Amino acid sequence: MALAIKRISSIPKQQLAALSVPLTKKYQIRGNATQVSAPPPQTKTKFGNLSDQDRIFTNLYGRHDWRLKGALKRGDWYKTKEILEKGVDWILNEMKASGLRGRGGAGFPTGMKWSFMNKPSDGRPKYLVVNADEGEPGTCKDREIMRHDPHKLIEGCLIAGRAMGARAAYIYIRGEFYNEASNMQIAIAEAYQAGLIGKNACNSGYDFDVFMHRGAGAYICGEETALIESLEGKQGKPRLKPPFPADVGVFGCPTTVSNVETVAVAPTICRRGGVWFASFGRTRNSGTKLFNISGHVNNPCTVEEEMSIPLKELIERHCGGVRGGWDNLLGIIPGGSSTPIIPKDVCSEAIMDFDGLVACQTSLGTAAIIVMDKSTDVIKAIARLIAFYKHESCGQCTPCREGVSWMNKVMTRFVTGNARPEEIDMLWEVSKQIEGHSICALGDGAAWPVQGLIRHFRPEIENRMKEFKKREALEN
Amino acid sequence: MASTPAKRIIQQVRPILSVDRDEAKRRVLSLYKAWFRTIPFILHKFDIPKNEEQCRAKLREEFLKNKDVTDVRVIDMLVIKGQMELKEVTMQWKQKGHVMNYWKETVEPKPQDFLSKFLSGN
Amino acid sequence: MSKLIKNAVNFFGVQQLLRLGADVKQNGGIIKSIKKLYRMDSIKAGRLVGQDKYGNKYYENPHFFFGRNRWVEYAEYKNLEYDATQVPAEWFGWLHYRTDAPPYADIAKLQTKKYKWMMDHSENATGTKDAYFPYSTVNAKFTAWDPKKK
Amino acid sequence: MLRVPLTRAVLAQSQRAGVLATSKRMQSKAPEKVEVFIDDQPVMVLPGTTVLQAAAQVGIEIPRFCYHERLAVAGNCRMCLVEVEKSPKPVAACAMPVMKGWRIKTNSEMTRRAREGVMEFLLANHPLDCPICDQGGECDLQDQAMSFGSDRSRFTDIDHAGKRAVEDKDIGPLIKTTMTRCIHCTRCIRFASEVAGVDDLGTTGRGNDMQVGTYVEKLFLSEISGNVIDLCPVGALTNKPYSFVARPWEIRRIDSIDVLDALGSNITVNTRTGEVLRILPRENEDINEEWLSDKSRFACDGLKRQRLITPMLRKPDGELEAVEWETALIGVAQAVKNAGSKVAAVAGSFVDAEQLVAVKDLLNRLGSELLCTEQKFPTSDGLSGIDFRSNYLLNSSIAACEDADLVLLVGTNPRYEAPLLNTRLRKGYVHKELDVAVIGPQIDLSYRHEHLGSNASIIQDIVSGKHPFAKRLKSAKRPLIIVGANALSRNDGKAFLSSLHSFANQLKPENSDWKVWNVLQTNASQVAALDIGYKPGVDEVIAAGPKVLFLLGADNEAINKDNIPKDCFVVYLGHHGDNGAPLSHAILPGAAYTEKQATYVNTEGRAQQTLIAITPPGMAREDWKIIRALSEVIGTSLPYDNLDEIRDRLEDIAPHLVRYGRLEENNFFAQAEQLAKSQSVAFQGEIDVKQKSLADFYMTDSITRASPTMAKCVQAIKKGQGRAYTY
Repeated sequence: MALAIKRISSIPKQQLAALSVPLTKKYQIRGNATQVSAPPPQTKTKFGNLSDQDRIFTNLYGRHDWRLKGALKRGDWYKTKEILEKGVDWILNEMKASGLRGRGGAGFPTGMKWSFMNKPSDGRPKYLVVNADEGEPGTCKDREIMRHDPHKLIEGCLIAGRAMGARAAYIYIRGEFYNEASNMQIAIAEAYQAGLIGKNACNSGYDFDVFMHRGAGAYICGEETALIESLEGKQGKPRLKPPFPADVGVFGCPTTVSNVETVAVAPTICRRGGVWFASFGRTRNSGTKLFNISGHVNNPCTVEEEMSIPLKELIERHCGGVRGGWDNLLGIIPGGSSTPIIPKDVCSEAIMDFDGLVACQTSLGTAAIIVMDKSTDVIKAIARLIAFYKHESCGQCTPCREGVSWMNKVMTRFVTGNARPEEIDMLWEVSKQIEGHSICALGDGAAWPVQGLIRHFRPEIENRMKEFKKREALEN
Repeated sequence: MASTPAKRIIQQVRPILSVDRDEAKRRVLSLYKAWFRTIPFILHKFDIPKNEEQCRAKLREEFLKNKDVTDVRVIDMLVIKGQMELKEVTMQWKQKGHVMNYWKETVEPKPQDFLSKFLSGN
Repeated sequence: MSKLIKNAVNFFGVQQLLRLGADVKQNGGIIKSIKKLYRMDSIKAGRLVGQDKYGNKYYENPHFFFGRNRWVEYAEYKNLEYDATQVPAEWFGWLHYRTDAPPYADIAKLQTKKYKWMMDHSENATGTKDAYFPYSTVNAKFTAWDPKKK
Repeated sequence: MLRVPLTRAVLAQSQRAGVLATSKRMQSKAPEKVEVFIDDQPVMVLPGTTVLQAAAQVGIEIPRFCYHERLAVAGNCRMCLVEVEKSPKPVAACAMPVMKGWRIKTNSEMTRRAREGVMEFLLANHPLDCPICDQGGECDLQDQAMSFGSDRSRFTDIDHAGKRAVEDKDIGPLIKTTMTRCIHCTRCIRFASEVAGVDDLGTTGRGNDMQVGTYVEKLFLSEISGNVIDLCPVGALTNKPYSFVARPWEIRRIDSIDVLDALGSNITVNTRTGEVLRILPRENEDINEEWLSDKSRFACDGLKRQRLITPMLRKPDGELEAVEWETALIGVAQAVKNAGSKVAAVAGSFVDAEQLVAVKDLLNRLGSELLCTEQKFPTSDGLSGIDFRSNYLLNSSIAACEDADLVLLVGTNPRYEAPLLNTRLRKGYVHKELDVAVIGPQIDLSYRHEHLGSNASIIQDIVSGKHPFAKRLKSAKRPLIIVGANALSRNDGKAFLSSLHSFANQLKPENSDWKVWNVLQTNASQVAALDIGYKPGVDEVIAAGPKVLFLLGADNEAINKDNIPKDCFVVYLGHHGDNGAPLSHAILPGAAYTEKQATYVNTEGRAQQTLIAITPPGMAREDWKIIRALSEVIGTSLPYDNLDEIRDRLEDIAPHLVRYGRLEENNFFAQAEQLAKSQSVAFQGEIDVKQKSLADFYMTDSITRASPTMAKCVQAIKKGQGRAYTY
């Protein structure tokens, strides 16, 4: 679930400081602070149109057998033992070379994150936790992996687990994903029976267990610390950081929480090499990515594409274009419900990668693209998202608990126009008071859609208020 | 040697009003007479439940309280105070209750020994 | 000449004397006048406007200036124990110039319905044994131990 | 029961480091300090110190709601957000450990905006009912809204959707809830689960519908539940008996000492117009930290009921009749003169040292030595059991109890006999490596402990080394043996004292200053009485058949109408008409502990004094003055007329009695053991404790028996016992 929720706040401060990448002023771009540094010269200029042999998820649409047999046919579990035997450093190097950034939304370099775990043990076991609580509205990539390619994930768990010296992996799967959970469970059982995981996994001499845990259906449990709490059997409420999960995580042991997609691509990267992976997309935004396009397109779909593909091209090529043509487009939410909406003119220029969308004052998030054409009541759409966040706020910390429900009250009135124009500015300030002040990023995720709406659709809100006044005057 | 200057100070002390005892006595007597003559007016002005005899007796009593005073300066001071009181009475700066205070204090004295303090709750 | 006589009359207060005579006459003779003077320091006489059921009599004499031209003579049996609260509410208005019509002629008053819950007028009981004495409804700060209670 | 979740433990350790390092009991090598800058003031702090603590070191207080020094960090109110230079967003000062060289700005534009924003959010759903809220005037939210809030409201939705409303919860007769006012700081929840050890409180629902409550409708009955009232930063949890009684600015506050258990917790008595309205804890790191047991906090309404307010004498027809002091004193003096030297006194549990000394002096002048306390303590052939203070004190001090690593409780239930000692033990159990074993009945101590059995013969086994627990005690670094005073008052109490004390002396703690032998007293007066030279137990008095018997607030039925001689003239000196007063022929009304300046010595031997909060009601007098007045009527005046003089006399007898607040070191363990050893060891029967469950806790003495609030508590528990979910 709430992959996007992790966003910036989940980048541990200490770890951030440890980054060799210097923080530049661009860091402070309003709304979305993902680190950006001056990219090295870009040689490749055209992105997109990924060829079939470069696809990692070859059974994304479930046309083939998802079980072990089919997976083996597609090349999963091929020479896994050898990868494991190449050692921790080799795996980490490949991951670093691939330039893979976390696919859960925050976009933290995966190789770096995994290497934090690779320090001498103090006696506590280490754990890998796979965040399969995919709850961000619009996002539907992890479920496809778990439903149709579960062995990719299990193999990824093994390799990632090896890279960080983990004893076991916990897959925390969203409670509503019934079929996905059952497929996963079958796949885990198959892998155990085949000796691929468990004691002496793949005959590598390495013991590794994979457990699956079904959540009970709360968006907030996609936040990494809330997920850990939930996994421990407590209320799914985010913990304070520090201590970071890498120090004190699940059951008090060092833990890394990674997204399904991040983990699932790891075996392919190791097999085909980090350089191969890095050859896609712009520098620092490399790789292929699952894009989920929903909304007012002719052919909504989940598709694996190269990073840095222009938004327009992505929609035209894979989704048959916007309903009623590109000119009928109103706006797009490019990265799942918690990212700010961008209007049509921005969409035409937008490039689908981390840095490209930050430049548009939005964010890649989980790459869940929600397309809205001109028939959309955009205020109502955002109001609905806020209602969702209001419902899903855990209620632990003040800004999120009180602020989001306040925003919800105001947005509900904006839908009918029963408000004064000053309240738009107030709402903007309220959203700013939430952003960055809460324990986890749910507050930020709730604030950004509102900010996006006000940034780009303010005249529309004001018009509606005028109309409401007129109507009211007529009625009286 | 040390006591001589002190003695000198006592000897050289300045009189307040009277130079000698006779003069002081005269002052006392004239104050007494003044009070004595004022008594009927006091009774008229203050409407106190006393008659002239009682007031005279009280006047006498008040003067006799200090009959043993010999120091001229102290006598003078007492006379001055008596004059002040007289003026307060005649000008009616005092009220009925203040005049009645000559017969009885309104405030009871606080007990001094432990047991009476204990019994009175202090 | 007439002016002189007039001045002389004024000088000797003949008119006042005449009025005194009239007042004494109305009060029923010298003895009664003295008695009245003793009781209320005045022998004013005037037109009897009415009498209430407690025996208080209400007079008016326009010869006096406004504010003094209406008065009450309290009932005889009260002797010197009279006070202003003995005037009942219906006469109070007339006495204080709120209305010119005495109660028996006041249409508004006559039209007011009488209910049985309406209380009779009562004078101020302050200083008497009937005086109102408020009692405390506050609990005592301390409740003492009662050896008889088990 | 899980000890603190590991995450919390790790976090807490780092956060507590700053606090604990100051208490020198924690001897660890000091790590190198790091320098940080608070508003450009440099300060050196230990690594792991939080921003908030670092700021406190330079005297800058950062506003907070959820943070509390003695509870785990929650970090959820976000009021403590401060700007750290080079950080894009503000950090929560209460939870963020400082890093070297950080520049923290507690009053920058960003910090102020963050605070104002949080304040606005908190007030958005907080009712505007300050005028009818009992917290008004001492409300953190009010104060901080004044200091840090915006000067105007823009919550326009008050006209549309309104504010949140939450149903009130019934959590017992002590705590009134107004849950609409709750700001979800979770201090009460953390207190309940960490300090009180009852996981009754928690949150249900999420987001704006989150509620603090008890999950199912049940009472939050802990022996220290009242502390959540102090912890609650708003008026959500308020004092039920005190509700709508007074405003804080009308109240006079007098520092005093609690006497309802033997710990001598520091309290502040709140009075107005000569009435004790409520009692609050006062911080004392050595005794009660900042907590207070429910009995001490809520029993103050017992000080207004069943009071003795006039002297009384028994008429020939057998009825007690109110008389003047003079008559009463003469009546008593007459009886005393007729009795000659056959005069005795029995001290109850609330007697102060001044009175004890005055009575002792009076009786000694009359030629009597018959002075005793109600509660027994093993002695033989005279006073050998109480010759050395170390025999009857909690020698290791209350504060040190939390540092122990193995505690053996014998015949005591500290949870109800001394709740705040129990919180110490629990603190040690949760945060340090403290294990507890109990000899006595099965009891719930609010933390896990080993129950060794209830038969007294187990002690024999341990002492002789047969029991496996003996080995653990011997290998422990900081062992404690805590024996309940009630266990020692048994007939075989001598055996307890001699065997356990000599066993305690055999143990070899890591530090030779560590004191193993501890007695937990239950009466506030006991230690002072023994110090002054009273004999424990009433047997001797009964045997002597006194003609006049003074009961000094002796209400615990050690003296009853069956065991006093028929012709004995009983004089009751005390403040409540309870068990003692009906026996008496004369009653001399004294002052309760809020009404006198008096000395009490707590179970660890620390003398402390109460101050006069209100005057004694009616004709009641301070107790030692009654004795002094009586002595004068009898004809042998005692040589002190005022407090200073009697305190001088106290100092003559035992200097520690006037060294207020100081803890005297106790020594002579070996000699005490020698004296105790001569006694025979013979155990018999089962060990029992008087207060086993919460229902037994509330009404134990004359003040609490007179308190309506305490009676309500007992009723509430009895009512709740029939339900499916009991306590």
